[in-house]
Amino acid sequence: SKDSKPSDAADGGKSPSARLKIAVIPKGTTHEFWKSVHAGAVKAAREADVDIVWKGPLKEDDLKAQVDVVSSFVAQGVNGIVLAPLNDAALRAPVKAAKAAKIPVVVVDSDLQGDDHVSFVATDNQAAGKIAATELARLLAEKGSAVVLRYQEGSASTQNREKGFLDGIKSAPDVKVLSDNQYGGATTETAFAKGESLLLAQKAQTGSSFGVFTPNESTTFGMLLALRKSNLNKKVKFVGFDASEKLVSALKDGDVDGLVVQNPFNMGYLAVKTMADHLRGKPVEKRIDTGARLVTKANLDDPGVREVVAPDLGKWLEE
Amino acid sequence: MKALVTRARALFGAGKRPAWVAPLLALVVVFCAIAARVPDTFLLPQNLLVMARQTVVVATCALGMTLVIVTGGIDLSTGSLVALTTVVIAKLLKGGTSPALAVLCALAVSGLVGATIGAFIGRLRLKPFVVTLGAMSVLRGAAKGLADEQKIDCDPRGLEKTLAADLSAPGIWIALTLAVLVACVLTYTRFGRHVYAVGSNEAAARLVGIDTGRVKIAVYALSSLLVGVAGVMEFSTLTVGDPTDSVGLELDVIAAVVIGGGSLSGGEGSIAGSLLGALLMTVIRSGAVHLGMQSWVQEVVTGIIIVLAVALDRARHRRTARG
Amino acid sequence: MKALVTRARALFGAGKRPAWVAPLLALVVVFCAIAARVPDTFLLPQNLLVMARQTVVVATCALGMTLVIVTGGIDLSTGSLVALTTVVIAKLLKGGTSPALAVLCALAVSGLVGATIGAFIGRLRLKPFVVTLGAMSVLRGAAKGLADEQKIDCDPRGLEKTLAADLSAPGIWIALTLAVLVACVLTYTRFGRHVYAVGSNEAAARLVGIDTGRVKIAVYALSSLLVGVAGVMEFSTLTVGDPTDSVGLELDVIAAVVIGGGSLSGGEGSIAGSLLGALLMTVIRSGAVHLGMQSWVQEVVTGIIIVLAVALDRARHRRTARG
Amino acid sequence: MSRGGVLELEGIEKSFGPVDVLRGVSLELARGEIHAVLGENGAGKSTLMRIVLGMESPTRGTMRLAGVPYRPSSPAAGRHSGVVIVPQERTLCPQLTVEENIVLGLEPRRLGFLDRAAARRTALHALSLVVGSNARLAVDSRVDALGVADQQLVEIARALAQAGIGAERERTARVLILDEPTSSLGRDDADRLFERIRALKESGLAILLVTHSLADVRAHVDRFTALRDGKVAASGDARTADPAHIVRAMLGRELEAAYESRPAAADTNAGEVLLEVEGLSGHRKPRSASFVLRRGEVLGIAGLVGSGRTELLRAIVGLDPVRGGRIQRSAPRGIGLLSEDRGGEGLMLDRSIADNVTLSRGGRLWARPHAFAVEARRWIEELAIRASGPDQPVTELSGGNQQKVQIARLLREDYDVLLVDEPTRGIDVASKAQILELVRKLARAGKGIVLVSSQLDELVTTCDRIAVLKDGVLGSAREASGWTEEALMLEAAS
Ligand SMILES: Nc1ncnc2c1ncn2[C@@H]1O[C@H](COP(=O)(O)OP(=O)(O)OP(=O)(O)O)[C@@H](O)[C@H]1O
Ligand SMILES: Nc1ncnc2c1ncn2[C@@H]1O[C@H](COP(=O)(O)OP(=O)(O)OP(=O)(O)O)[C@@H](O)[C@H]1O
Ligand SMILES: O[C@@H]1[C@@H](O)[C@H](O)OC[C@H]1O
Ligand SMILES: [Mg+2]
Ligand SMILES: [Mg+2]
Repeated sequence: SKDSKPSDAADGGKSPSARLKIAVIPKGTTHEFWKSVHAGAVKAAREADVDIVWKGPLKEDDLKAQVDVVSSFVAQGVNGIVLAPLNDAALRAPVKAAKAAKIPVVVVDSDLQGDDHVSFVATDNQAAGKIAATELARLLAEKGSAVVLRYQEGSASTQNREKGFLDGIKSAPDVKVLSDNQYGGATTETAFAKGESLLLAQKAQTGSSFGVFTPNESTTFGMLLALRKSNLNKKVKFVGFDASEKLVSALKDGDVDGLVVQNPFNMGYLAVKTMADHLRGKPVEKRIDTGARLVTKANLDDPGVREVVAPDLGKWLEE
Repeated sequence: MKALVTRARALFGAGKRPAWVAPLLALVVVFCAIAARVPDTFLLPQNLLVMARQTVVVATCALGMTLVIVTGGIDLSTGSLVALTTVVIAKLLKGGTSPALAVLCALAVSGLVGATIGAFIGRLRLKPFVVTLGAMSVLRGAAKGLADEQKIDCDPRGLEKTLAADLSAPGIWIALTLAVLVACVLTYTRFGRHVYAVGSNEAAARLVGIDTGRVKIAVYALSSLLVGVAGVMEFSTLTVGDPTDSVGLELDVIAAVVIGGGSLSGGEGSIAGSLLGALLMTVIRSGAVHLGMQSWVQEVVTGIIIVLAVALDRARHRRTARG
Repeated sequence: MKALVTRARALFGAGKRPAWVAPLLALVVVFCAIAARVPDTFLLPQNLLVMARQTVVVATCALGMTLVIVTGGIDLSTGSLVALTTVVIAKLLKGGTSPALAVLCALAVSGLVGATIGAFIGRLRLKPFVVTLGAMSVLRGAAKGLADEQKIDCDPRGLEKTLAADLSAPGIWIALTLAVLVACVLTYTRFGRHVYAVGSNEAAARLVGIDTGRVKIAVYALSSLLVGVAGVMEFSTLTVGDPTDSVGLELDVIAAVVIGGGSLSGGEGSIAGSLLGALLMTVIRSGAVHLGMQSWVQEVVTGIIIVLAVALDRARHRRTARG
Repeated sequence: MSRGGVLELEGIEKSFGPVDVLRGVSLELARGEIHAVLGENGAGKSTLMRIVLGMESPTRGTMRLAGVPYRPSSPAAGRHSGVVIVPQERTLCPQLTVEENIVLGLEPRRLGFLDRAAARRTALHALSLVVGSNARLAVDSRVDALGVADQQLVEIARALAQAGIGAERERTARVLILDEPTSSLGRDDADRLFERIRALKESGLAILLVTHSLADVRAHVDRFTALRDGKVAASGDARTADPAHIVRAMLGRELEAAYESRPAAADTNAGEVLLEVEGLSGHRKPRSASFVLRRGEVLGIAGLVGSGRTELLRAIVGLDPVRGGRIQRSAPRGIGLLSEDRGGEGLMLDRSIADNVTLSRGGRLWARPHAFAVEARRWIEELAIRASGPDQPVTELSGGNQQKVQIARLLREDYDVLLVDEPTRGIDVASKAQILELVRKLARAGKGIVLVSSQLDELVTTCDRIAVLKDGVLGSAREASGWTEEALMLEAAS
C-alpha cells in the first residue's frame, strides 16, 4: 500500500525497535465516506509517526472476506488493528484471536459486541436517525406521508439509523410511513431502480406532502437520481445520510433538503490516534463519539460544516 | 400478411417451435397478475416507461450474451466491463474530453477487451468460463485502479439524458434498434448461421471450412461492444464512474438469455427470447415493489417464477419432440 | 509401491493424464513466488493454518460441486444455501436447541433442499442452470425471511470452535475426511461411475439401464448436504446467522472446480483438482495481503493467474493429445 | 510418376505416441477415378482420410495436390484446397435444419444477406440427388429429429453440395472422400449413392472411398489400395482383381470358411417365450407390431430406412414412449439393446474402453478399477479389438473397433434377450462373419435375439424367422428359409 513506507522486512514488524505498523480495515473502499476515514487515519499516522496499512475486504460488504483480512493481519503480526466491523457479532472471534496474539483492536464506525477491543470510535447511529426524522417531520410540517428506502438486510449501522428514524418519526403522528420494507441493495444502480419503482408505487407524484429518508450514501445518491429522473426533485422532501461532492451540490440545488453527516475524517483520525496511544502505553477512552449533525442549505457554509462535508483530503491521500 | 408472419417468425425464433413462446406467456401472465392487483400504479404509462428503462442495460448486454451462449460459450465479465466503461467515460469527461469522444473511447476499449477475450477463446482454445472469469477479475481490478478505488464524480455534460424513462430519450430506442440489428445478423447473414453452427457442432463447422476461431473472436468482440453500449447507458443513469457498479450483472444477463430459451450447451437461443427474459425479470422486480411485497418474499417469488417459466417450455417440448 | 502409485492415481485423477497436475503446478509456483518475497510472515505455521482454514468452506462446497459438474450440471444456489444454513443453526441455537441437534437439523434442511433441486433436474428434466438459479433466489429469500431480515445473534455454544486455524480444531480434519470419502465414492463405487457416465454421455447411461434421473437426484442431494456442512463451518467462523452471507460464493466454488480440471460440459473433474483449485485461490488472496498489494492490483493479478493456470493445462493437452 | 494424378501421397506415416498407425503409405489418385481404400478395422483407413483433409497432420511423408505440395494445417485449409469429406462418424449440427446443414459454409448470399431461396434450391437439389423422389426427408426438419440413416444421407448431400454438385456455383472441389458412406444405408439408398458417385467421377472429380463391401468394390470401383497394419498390402485394378486375393492381402491370411450356412432349421416352438409383443404402438412409430420371441431363436426384422425398426426396439426396452399395446417381458436376465447410433448414444467416447465395457446398471456396489481393466482386456482379446489397452479412450479407436466395444458391453451383461440394431455396421469382412457367428452361438446357448439389419444377406443367413416392418406395421414372422433377399426387398418396398 502506498501508505506503508517500505518497512525493512529483515527486522520484521514485531521487534520493539521497529516502527509501529497498524492495519486499518474499512467495511469497503469505494464509498466517499471511507476516503475521509482513510485521510483521517493518514493524518493521525503522520502525527503519531506510525505506519498504517489500509486494506478492505475485496468484495463490498463481504463479511467473510473481512474476517479473512483480519485473520491474515493477525497471522502476519501487525502491531495493532483498527477495524470497522461489517457485523457486530461475526467479527468477535477474529478480534478475540487478535487479542490472544497480543494485537490490540480499536473498533471504528460500527459497534462490536463483547469487550475484547480497546476502544470504540463512532457516531451514535440511532441518534443520527432521529435527527433525520425530526428534520423530515419539520419539512413536511408534521403532516403527510413518508417512505424509507433501506440499505441492506443485516447492516447494523444503517439498521440503527433506520430504527432511529422510524422511532423519531412517531413523534409526528400525522406523518404516515407508507413503506419501510424495501431495500436499495449494495450499489447506486440497484438503489436507483428500487427508488424509482417505490416512488411510483407509493404515488409520490400525486401526494402534496411527501417525504423520503435514506440511510447511507449509496441509497441517498440512488434516490436522488430517481427523484430527478421522475421530475420529483424539489417536490418531494428528501433527507439523506452522508456527504459526497454530488450530494452536497444537490443540497445546494435544493434537490436534497437535508443530509445527516457523520465526521468520518475525525473517525479515522481518532481511531488511529487512539491505537497509537494505546500501543505506547497511554490510557485511552472506551467510547469516543465522533458526532453527527444535520447539514442543510442554510448551514452549508458554516466553517464547521465545510470541514466535515468537504475536507481537504488531497493533502493526506496524494503524495 | 401471412408472409409477414412467417418473416417475423423467422426473425425472432429459430424454426418451427419458437423457444420464446414460453417466456412470452410467462411475461403476459405475470404482468396481468400484477396489473390486476395494483392497476392504478402499475399500469401508469410512466411506470411502463420506467420498466422499459430499467430493462435497457440488461437487455443490451443480453443481445451480446445471446450470441455468446449460442456459440456454446459464456461471458462472466459483463458486470466488470460495464463498471470499467462508466469509469473510462467519467475519467475522460473529468479530463475535459468531449462527451462524444469519451463515449467513442469507452466503446473502443470494450470492443478491444472483447477481441482479446475472443482471441484467448478462439485462438488459444481456452474455455470461455475460465477466460471470462479471469477477465471479470482483471477488468474489475482495472476499473478500481483507474478510478483510484473511488467513484469518479464528473459533469455528465448531457450524457445523463441518454437513458431516461421518457420516449424522447434515445436510450430505449438505441437498445431496440440494436436488438433488431443483432436479430437480423443472426437470422439473415452467413455470420449468424455460422454462430449457430459453431455452437451446435464445432467439429462440423470446422469440417466445412468455417474458421470457428474467427467466428468466436467476432462474437466476443461484438458482445463486449454491446456491453460497452450498456455501460454508456449505465453511466447515463449513474452520472458517475463507479468501479463497484454492476457486480453480478452477468448472472442477470445469462438468466435472461436462458429463460428466453438459450441453452448453455450451445446452438440454441434467440434475441426475442432473451429480450423477453430480461423484461420478465424487470416486471417481477418492479411489480414486487408495487405490490409492497417484503423483499424476502420478493426473492422467493422471483425464484419460483423463473423455474416455472422454464418448466412451461419444457412441458411443451415434451409434447412435441422425441425425448 | 507401483501398485500404490497406480491406486493413488486412480483415486485422485481420472486416467492417464491427471488434470490436477496443472493446478498443482500453478499452486506451487504461486506459493513459492510469494514465499520468496515475504518468507518471514507467509511461511509462519500459523499463516499456513490460517490459509487452510480459509479454504475449508470453498473446498467443502467444491466437493459437491465437483459431483454436480461431472454430471454436466451446475449449482448456483451454493451461496444462498450456506447463508440459509447459518440462519437455521442460529435460529435453533437461539431457541435453545442443543448444538448437535441444531447442526443435524441444518444438515437435514440442506439435504432436503438438494433432493428437491435434484428432483426438478432429474425427474422434470429442467436445466440445472435454471433450477439452481431459481433456488438461489428462493433460498436467499427464505434465509432472509427466517431471520426476519436481520442477522441472528446467538450464543454459539462451542460451535465456534469447529473451524479454527488450529490443528486441534475439527473443521480442517472434517473437510479432509470428506474429501477422501467423496474421492473414494467417485472412484470406487458403482454410483461414482454412474456419475461420470451421466456426464459423459447421458444417452449411453440410459441405454444400459441406469436411472439417470436418480443419479442426478443423489448428486444434488449429496452436494447440498456438503454445502450444509460448509454452512456449519461458516457459522463457526461467523458465529451469527447471516442471511446476506456468501453472496457469489458459488462462483468461487465453480472456479475452483474448473481450475482443477472440471469441464462444464460434464464427464471431467476430480476431487484433487478441485481442492487444488480452491487452495490456489486462497493462496493468491492471502498472499496479496502479505505482499501489501493494493486490492485492485490483487484483482488484476488473480484474474491473470486463473487464466494462466488453465492455459498451462491447455498447453500440456496440446502436446499430448490430438488438438 | 503422375498420370494426371490429382492427389499423390508419398510415404505417409502417422503415429500417436508409441503407436504407429500408418507406416509409409503411398497412393495416387487420378482425376475421374473412384479409388477404394480397404482394410481391416483399425488398419488406418480413416486416419489416412483425416490426414488428406487436414484434420490430422502426418508424422512423416508428403502429399501433392494437383501437382503442388499440399500440407493442410486444418480441415478448413483442406476444404479450401478442394477436399470434401463424408467422415465415418457423423458430423452434423443437431440443432440446425437439414437445409441449414447442407448449405453450411457455402450459404449463398445476395447483397450481403443470406439468399434463402437459393439456399433452399441448393439444399433441395442436393437432397434429391441422395434420396431420389423419396419425400421422407423434409429440408425443414431439425437434424436431431432424424434417424441415423437419414442423418447419413444429409451428410452425403452436404458433401455433394460442397463438391459443387447441385450448387449453383462454380465447382472448387477436386477430391471427394467418402468414409464408409453406405454402412448405415439401405440397399436402394446405397445404389442411388453409387449412381451419383459415378456421375461425379465422370465430371472429373477424384473419389476416395473407404468401404468394407467387396461387392461394392467390384461393382463400382476403378482401383483399390488395401492397407494392412498401416502399410499398403496390395493395390491395383479393382475390376480385374480377385476378391480372395484382396481379402488375403488385407488379413494377411485366408478368410476362415466364409460365413454362409444358415442354422440347422431350429424348432421354433422349442424354447420358452422370453418376449411377447402385441399391438405395440409408439409415439410416431411403430404403429402396430406383434411378435413372440423364444429362447434359442434369432428373429430378424427387415424394413426400409424410416420404417420404424429402431423405434420398435427402443420402445421395447422403454427408451421411447409406448402409446398402446402390450409388452410381456419374461426374460429373467433382462433385455439388452445394441444401439445403431454408437457415437450418439452407444458409447461414452471420452472414456476408456474399460469404463465403457463394464458400464452397467447393476453389479456390485463397489467398483474395482483394476478388476475392470482385467475384464476389459479379456474382451479386447475375445473380440480382437485393436487398441493399445483397456485404458485407451474410445474416441481413439477406429469406427469398427468402437462397434466391437459396444458389442462387448452387451455380451458382458449376459442378457436373455438381445435386441441388436445394425450390429455389423462398420465392421470388416472377417469380423463380420465372427459377429454373426456369435449371434448364432448365443441363440444356441438359449438367448433370444432380435436382429435388425439393412444388410439383407445378413438377415437371410443368420435368422430363424424374419418379419418385415412396413411404415410402422410389422408383418408376421416367417421361416427364414422361405425368404430370399429379393423377396424381402420386394415385401419391404411394396
Ligand atoms: N488419437 C489417436 N490416438 C491413438 N490411437 C489412435 C488415434 N486415432 C486413431 N488411432 C488408432 O489408429 C488405428 C487406425 O484407426 P483408423 O480409424 O484409421 O482405422 P480404420 O482403418 O478407419 O478402421 P475402421 O474400419 O474400423 O474404421 C486404430 O488402431 C486406432 O486405435
Ligand atoms: N420426433 C420425430 N420427428 C420427426 N421425425 C422423426 C421423429 N422421430 C423419428 N422420426 C423419423 O421416423 C423414422 C423412423 O425412425 P427409426 O430410426 O425408428 O427407423 P429405422 O427403420 O430404424 O431407420 P433408421 O435406419 O434410419 O434408423 C426416421 O426416419 C426418423 O427420422
Ligand atoms: O457503516 C457505514 C456508514 O457509517 C456509512 O454511512 O456508509 C457506509 C456504511 O457501511
Ligand atoms: Mg474408419
Ligand atoms: Mg434404424
